[in-house]
Amino acid sequence: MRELFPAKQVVGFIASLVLTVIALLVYFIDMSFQLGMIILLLTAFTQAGLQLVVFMHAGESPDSDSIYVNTYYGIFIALAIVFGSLLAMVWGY
Amino acid sequence: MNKKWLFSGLLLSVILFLGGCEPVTVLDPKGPQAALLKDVIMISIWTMLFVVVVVFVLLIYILVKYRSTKTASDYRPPIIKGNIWVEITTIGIPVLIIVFLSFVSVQSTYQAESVPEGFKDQEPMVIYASSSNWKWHFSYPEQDIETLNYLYIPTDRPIEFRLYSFDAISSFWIPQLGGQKYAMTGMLTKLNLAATEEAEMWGRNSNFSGEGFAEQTFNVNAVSQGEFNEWVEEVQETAEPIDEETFDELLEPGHLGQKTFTGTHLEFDPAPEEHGDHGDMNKEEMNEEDMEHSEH
Amino acid sequence: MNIDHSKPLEYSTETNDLNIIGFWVFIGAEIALFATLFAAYFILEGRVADGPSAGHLFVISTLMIQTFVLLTSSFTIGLAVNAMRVGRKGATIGFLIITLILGLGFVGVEIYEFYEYVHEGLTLQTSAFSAALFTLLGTHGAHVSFGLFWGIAIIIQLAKRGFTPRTANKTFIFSLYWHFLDVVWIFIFSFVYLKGMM
Amino acid sequence: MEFFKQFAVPNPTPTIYLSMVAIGLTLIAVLAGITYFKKWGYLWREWLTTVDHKRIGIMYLISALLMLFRGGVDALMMRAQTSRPGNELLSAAEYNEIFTTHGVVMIFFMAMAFITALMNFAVPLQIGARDVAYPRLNALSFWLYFMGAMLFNISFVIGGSPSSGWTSYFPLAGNQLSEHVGTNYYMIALQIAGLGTLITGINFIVTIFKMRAKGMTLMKMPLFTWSALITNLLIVFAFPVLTVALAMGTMDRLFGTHFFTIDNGGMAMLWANFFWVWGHPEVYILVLPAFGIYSEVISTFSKRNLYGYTSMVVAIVVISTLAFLVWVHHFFTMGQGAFVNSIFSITTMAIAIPTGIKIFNWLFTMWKGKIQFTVPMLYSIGFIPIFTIGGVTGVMLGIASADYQYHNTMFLVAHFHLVIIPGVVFAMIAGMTYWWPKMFGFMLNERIGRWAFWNIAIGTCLAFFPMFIAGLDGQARRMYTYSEVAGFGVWNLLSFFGGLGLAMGFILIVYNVYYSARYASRDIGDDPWDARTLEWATRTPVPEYNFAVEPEVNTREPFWDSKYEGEKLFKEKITDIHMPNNSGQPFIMSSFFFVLGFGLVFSLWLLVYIAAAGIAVLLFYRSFEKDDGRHIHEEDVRETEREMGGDTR
Repeated sequence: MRELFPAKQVVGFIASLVLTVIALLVYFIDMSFQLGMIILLLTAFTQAGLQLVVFMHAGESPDSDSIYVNTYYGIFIALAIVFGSLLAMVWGY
Repeated sequence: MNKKWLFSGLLLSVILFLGGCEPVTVLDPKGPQAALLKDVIMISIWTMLFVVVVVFVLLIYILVKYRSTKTASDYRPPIIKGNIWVEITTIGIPVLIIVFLSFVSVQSTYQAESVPEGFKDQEPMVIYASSSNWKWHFSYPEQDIETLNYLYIPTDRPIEFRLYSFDAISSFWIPQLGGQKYAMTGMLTKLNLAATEEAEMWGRNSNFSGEGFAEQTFNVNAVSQGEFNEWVEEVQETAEPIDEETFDELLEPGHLGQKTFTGTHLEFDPAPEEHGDHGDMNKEEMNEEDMEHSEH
Repeated sequence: MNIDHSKPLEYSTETNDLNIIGFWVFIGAEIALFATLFAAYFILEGRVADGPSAGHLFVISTLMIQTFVLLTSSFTIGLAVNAMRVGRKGATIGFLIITLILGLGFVGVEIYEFYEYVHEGLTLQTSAFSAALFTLLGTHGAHVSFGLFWGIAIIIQLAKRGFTPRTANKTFIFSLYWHFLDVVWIFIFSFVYLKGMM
Repeated sequence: MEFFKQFAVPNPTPTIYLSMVAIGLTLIAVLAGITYFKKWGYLWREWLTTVDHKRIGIMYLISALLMLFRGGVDALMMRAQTSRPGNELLSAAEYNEIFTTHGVVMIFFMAMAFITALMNFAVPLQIGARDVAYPRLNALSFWLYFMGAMLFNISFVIGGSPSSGWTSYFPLAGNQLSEHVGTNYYMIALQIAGLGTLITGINFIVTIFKMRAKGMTLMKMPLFTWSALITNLLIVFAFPVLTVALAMGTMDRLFGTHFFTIDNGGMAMLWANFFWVWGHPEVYILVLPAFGIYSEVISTFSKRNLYGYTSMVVAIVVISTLAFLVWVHHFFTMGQGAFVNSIFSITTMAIAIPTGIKIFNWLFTMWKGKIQFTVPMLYSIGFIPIFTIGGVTGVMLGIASADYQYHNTMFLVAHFHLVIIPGVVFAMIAGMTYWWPKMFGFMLNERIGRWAFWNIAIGTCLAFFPMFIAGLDGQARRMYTYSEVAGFGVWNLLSFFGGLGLAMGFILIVYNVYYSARYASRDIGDDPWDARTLEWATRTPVPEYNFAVEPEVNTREPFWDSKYEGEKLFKEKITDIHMPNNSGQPFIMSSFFFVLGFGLVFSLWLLVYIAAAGIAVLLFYRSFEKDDGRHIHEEDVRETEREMGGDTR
C-alpha cells in the first residue's frame, strides 16, 4: 500500500489544500482589495509551481531544459498578453 | 545597376515631397499640431535618410569590389567570424539613433495629446464629432448648433473634439490641422486641435467603415472669431431645430449633403461616457451589490 | 523499436520522448490560449449591461466543491502515474477511474452552476461579461470533458494491452493534460471567483 | 428554393458568374483528366496519403503559388480600379471584397504556406533528419491548411466574400453591419487553417529540438533552421490568441454573444487588441524564415561563412521577444493615452536595432567574398535596399505622434508592402529557386529568372514608392475611388504600372518552371550551387529516406568542410531504415473539417453534427490504432544509392 502513496505526492496534495484554504481567506476575512490580490497572486502562482514540479515531473525528463524554457516563455507571453491588454484598454487612460 | 536606379528613384521621391512643386497635404500645416507633426516627420525622414545612405553606399561598394568576375579564379574568400569593434559600431550607432528618436517620439506624443502649444491658457471650445455610416455629425454644445458634414471653426482658439461613432469605428482626420483619432463605438475619445490660419480644408474618415467609406468626407472652414460669431448668429436665425425623429433619419446608412440645425442631438441622445465607464456599474453600485450579497 | 530499460517506461523510446516534449510545447500553446481568455474576462468583467454581475452570481459552496474535487483528481492521477512506475496495473487503472469519476463530478457541478446562472438571468447573450465568463469557464469545462473521453480510451488500452512503452506514454501525457487543467482551474478559482466575490 | 437562396452571392456581377463557370469547367477538366490518365491511384497513394515532409513541402509550395496568383489578381484589379480618379471598373462593394480577400489570401494562404513549404522541405534535411517528429500530424497540418484555404476561396462564388478588411474590425464585421456570410467564412476558414499552423509549430519545434544530427549543437545549426525554430515558437504562442479572437468573433456572429457588438457592453477595441497581439508576431513569423533564407543564400553565393553567426542568432531571439511587446502600435490612434503610446513606440523602434544588425551582418558576409549573381542571390541583394527603405519607414511609423498622420493612409500601405514583398516574397522566390534542384532534380533557367527578378524588383519600387507621397498627400487606404481634384491620380497610375511589372515577373516565373521542366539538364549532381549546409550532402532529388546514413557533424558548415577541409560526414554503415506508413486519415479528417466549416458558415447544423461526429470517430480510431511504421531494407537503400550514382558506403 505504501508504494502507492509516495510521501512527495501526499505532501504536495496537502500543500495544495493548504494553499487553497489560504486563498479562501480573502473571501471569509474582510480585507482591502490590494491585500487580497497579493494573497491570491502568491497562492495561485505557488500552486501552479507545485503542480509543475511535484505532479507534472517537469524536472525529470531528459529534455527538462527545453521544457522549462518553453514553460517560462509561455508564462512570459501570458503575462504580456494579460497585462499588456489591461494596460492598453483599461489602465492607460 | 539596380542600386543606382533604386537610389535615384528614392532621391527623386524625396526631392519631390521635400522641395517639389506644391507641398503635400500633411506637410502643409494650418495649425500648431500639424506643424508639430510636420517637424517630427521631417526629423525622422532626415535621420532615416542617413541610415539609408549608409546601407546603400556600403552595398554598392561591396557589390562592385567583390563581384566574382573581378576576383581571381583561385581566390578563396577568408573565414571571418566577427569583430567585436565592428559589432559595437553596428549596434551602438542604431541604439543612439533609436534613443534619439524615442526621445522625439515621447515628447511629441505628449504634446500632440494635449492642448496645443501657445493655447494652454485658453478655455478650449468643445465640439462633439460623431460618425454614422457614412456621415459626420458635429455638435456645438456651447453655441447650441449642429451641422452635418461640415465644420466651421474659429482660428486662434483651441478646440477639443470629442469623438464617437454610432456604428463602425471611424477615424476623424483633418490632415492640415493635426493627426487623426478614432471615433470608437460606445466610447469617447478626445482630440485637441487648433487653427492658426484662415483656410478651407478637407477632413475625412480615414478608417475603413464599409461601402460608403470613400465618400465620408467633410469640409472644414477655419475663419476668424468675428466671422465665426456671424456664422453662428446666422445659423441660429435661419436653421431648423433638430429633433429625435429628424436625427434618426440622419443616422440611416447613406450619404447626405451638408445640413445645419439649431440645438444638438446630445440633448436626446447623449454621447457615451469617458472610456472605461461604458456599460460599467459605477463603484458605489458595485459595493452595494456586494454588501447585499454578503448579507444573504 | 529501441526500448531503453534504464528509464521509466513512458520515456523508454525515442518516440516517447518526442511525444512528451511535444505535449509540453502544446501546453505552452494552451497557456497562451487561456491567458487570452483571462485577458478578455478581466477587460469585459465590468461590462454587465443590464444583467447580473460577478459579485451577484458567484456562490462559495459550489466553488469549494469544484476546487476540492479537481485538486483531488489531480492528486489521484499523480498516484496513477506512480502506480504505473511501480508496475501495478490494477492500481493504475483504479486511480484513473477515480480521477475520471471526480472529473465527471466537476463537470456535473459546473453544469449545475451554469443552470443556476441562467436561472438568475445570465445567459450567453446577456452581456459582454456573460460571454467572457461562459467562454472562459466553458473552455476549461470542455477541456475536462474531452479529458473524460480521452481517459476512457486510455483505460481501455491499458486494460487490453497492459503496460507497453506506448500505453505508458499515453497515460503519462494524459496526466500532464489533467494536471494542466488543474493549474488553469487554480487561476479561475483565484482571479475569477475569489476576486469577483471579494 | 428558399434554402438555396442563402448560397447566392450578394453582389453578383458578370465577372463573378464568368468565374463560376470557369471554376466549374476547370474542376471538371481536372477530374476528367485524372480519370482519363488513370491517375487516381497514383494521386491517392503518392500524394493525398503521403507523410513525407518533402512531398508535403511540395504540396504547400504548389498551394502557395496558386494562392499567390489568386491574391495577385485581386491586387491587379485594385490597382486598375484606382489607376484613374472616378474609375468605374469596380463598385465599392466589389472593391471592398477584393482588398479583403487580397490581404487574407496573401498573408494566410500564400505567405504562411510558402514559409511552411520551405521549412518542410529544408529543415529536416538541414539537420540531417529522416523526417519531422510527427509525420502524420505534418500531413494533417497541410490538409487542414488546404481545406481552410479552399473554404475561404469558395466564398467568392458561394455566399459572398468577406468585405471588412483583412483585419476584420468589429463592429463593422459584426452581424449588424455585415449581414452576409462573408465574415463567417473569414472566421471559420482561418480557424481551420490556423489549427493546421499551430500543429506545424509544435511539430517543428520538437523536430529541431530533438532530431538534429549527432554533433549538431544549437549553436551549430544553420541559420535557416534557427529562424525556423524561433518562427515556430512564435507560432505556438501567437496563434492561440488568434484562435480565441476568431472563436469570439464566430460566437458573436452565430450565437448572438456580445464580445465586440455595439450594444450590451460589447467592446470593439478588444478585437483590435487581440487581433494585433497575434498580428504583430505574425509579421515576424513571416519575415524570420526569410531572414534565414537570406543568410543561407548570401553566404553560399559569396563563398564565405556567415559573418557574425552569434549576433545573428541573438538578433532573431531578441526580435521574437520584442515581437510580442509592440502590438499597440497598430492602433496608436484608438484613444489610449500618451503614456501607453510612448511605451509601445519605444519597443517598436527598438526592433530596428536587431534588424539593423542583421542587415550589416549580411553586408559583411559579402565583404571580401566572391559574389556570384545567381537568381537567388539577386533577390537577396535586391532585398537589402528595398527592405531598408521599408524598414526605416517602419521606424517613422513607430513614432506615435507622427503615426497620427500616417495611420490608415497609403503611406502605411507602402511601408508594409515594402517590408513584406522583399522580406517574404523575394525570400520565398530565392529559397524556391535555391532548393528547386533538390526538390525536382533540375535547375530553373537563370536567364528567364533574371528577367523575372528585374520585373519584380522594378515593379515593386514603381508600385509602392508613389504610395508614400499619395499617403502624405492624404489618400486614405481602402478607398475604392477618389475625385480628380484630390490630386492622387498620377501616383496611383504609377502604382498600376508597377503592379503590371510585378504581374509580368510572376508570369515569367511560371514560364520558367514550364521551360526548365522541359529543357533543363537532369544531370546536375548533388551540389549544383557549391553550397555549405547538410541538405546538399544527399542525393538529388532526395530519396524518401533523406540520408542513407545519418550524418555526424563537428562544425557549423559541415558540408563545406567535408568538401574542402576533409571532414567526414557519414561514418556509419547503411542499415535498415525505419519509416512511417502513409495514411489517408489526415486527408479524411480535414475533409470533415471542411464540411464542418461549411456547415458553420451557413448554420446548417445537421452538417455540423455529422462532420463533428466524423472527426470524433477518427480521433478514437487513431487512439486505438497500432502502427509501427515500416522498414526500408538495407539492400533497397544500397540499390537506390547506386542508381543515383553515388558510392554506397
